[in-house]
Amino acid sequence: IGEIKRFIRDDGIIKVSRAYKDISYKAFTVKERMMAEQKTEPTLAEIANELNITPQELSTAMEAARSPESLYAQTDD
Amino acid sequence: MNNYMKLEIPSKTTNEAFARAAVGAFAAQVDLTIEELSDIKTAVSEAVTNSIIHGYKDASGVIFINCNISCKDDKYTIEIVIEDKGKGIEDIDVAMQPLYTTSPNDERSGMGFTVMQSFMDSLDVNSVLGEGTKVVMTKRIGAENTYD
Amino acid sequence: MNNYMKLEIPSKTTNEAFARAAVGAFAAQVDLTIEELSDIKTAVSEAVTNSIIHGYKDASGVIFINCNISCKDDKYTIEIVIEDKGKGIEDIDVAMQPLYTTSPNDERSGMGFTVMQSFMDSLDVNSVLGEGTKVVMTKRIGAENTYD
Ligand SMILES: Nc1ncnc2c1ncn2[C@@H]1O[C@H](COP(=O)(O)OP(=O)(O)O)[C@@H](O)[C@H]1O
Ligand SMILES: Nc1ncnc2c1ncn2[C@@H]1O[C@H](COP(=O)(O)OP(=O)(O)O)[C@@H](O)[C@H]1O
Ligand SMILES: [Mg+2]
Ligand SMILES: [Mg+2]
Repeated sequence: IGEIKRFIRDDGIIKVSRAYKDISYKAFTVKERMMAEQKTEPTLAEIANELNITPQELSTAMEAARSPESLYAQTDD
Repeated sequence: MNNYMKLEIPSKTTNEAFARAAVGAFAAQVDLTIEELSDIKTAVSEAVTNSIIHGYKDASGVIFINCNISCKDDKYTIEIVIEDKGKGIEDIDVAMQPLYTTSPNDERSGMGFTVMQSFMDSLDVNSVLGEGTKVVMTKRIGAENTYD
Repeated sequence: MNNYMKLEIPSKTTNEAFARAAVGAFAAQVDLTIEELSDIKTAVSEAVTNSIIHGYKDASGVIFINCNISCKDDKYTIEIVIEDKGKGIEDIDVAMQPLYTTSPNDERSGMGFTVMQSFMDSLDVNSVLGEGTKVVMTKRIGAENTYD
């Protein structure tokens, strides 16, 4: 496991900030599609289900994508 | 389903985003819409920012966030309590007026309490000068039924 | 940047997903990789699940989660403490052995501690029978430098 991890980290490092932005974008697309189909606003859980993640994760991802400056700022102290 | 969480964080500006995320992740167990979720997060932002900026000014202090989810007749209510042990508010009625701010130079809009009030279903503020401020907000989830 | 959070939640299975998300959101203030984040969340899941399933069995109890981020020489360390006041572990060395489980019928794999150990940089377990269990895990962020 250690070897593989080292390899992945040295090579294609994907930062969380990037992944969260992707999830948020996909969530937006799914939401628009569902609204067109159902004529009502889909719930967080419905969108999360479509993206195969938990509603808790989706909420967190959307949060991070909203304010990268503050969530990832390393300015304090 | 009844559930709760109690959270304690230091009054750092980075923790405004974390508080939003934590309360949002907690609220996410209820089947709410993105809009309801975003209302809750916005209200949390305003309350936590107030504790950081006004309650503790530039000093470091602790912020307590308690959340409760309760269910009655198939409707959920989320209660969020945000508390600081900071300098407190002299006159709550005045402080809650739209556009009222004691930090006009800080680019504060004076609309924090108004935002909390309009994005949540109830807002209750308790404060004692020199002891701290406690904001209690609730939101009912499943909006169509709340207008019956 | 040094920061902390203290979280208290009841031992409900829905709170496993919340604990993962909350610790994840806290850890995400450091600009870590997906893999580092997923390692942390997996370790948190295992520890919280243990408190729910083994610590409190079917009874309801409280789980305490403390996180700390500290910075030294531009490297971040995240420390996560997960504690319950449940039934405790009789022999920690035995319990931590790969494949060891006291709930073989529950589809438990006995790999929880092994997973925590391999996904985190350190794991420390303290437990007193009848009093509870405390798991302390740390992970250094910015992996290339931790192998120097
Ligand atoms: N937690 C708090 N501690 C001390 N004073 C507060 C707190 N929250 C609000 N106040 C006072 O109430 C006023 C109005 O708050 P708010 O409506 O959020 O507007 P703003 O934050 O833009 O000033 C603040 O300017 C401040 O004087
Ligand atoms: N928080 C806890 N409270 C009581 N017992 C525990 C706790 N965590 C682990 N244990 C004991 O240690 C054993 C091994 O744990 P683990 O490696 O996670 O495997 P599993 O959970 O699949 O049984 C468990 O079967 C249980 O007996
Ligand atoms: Mg304000
Ligand atoms: Mg386990």
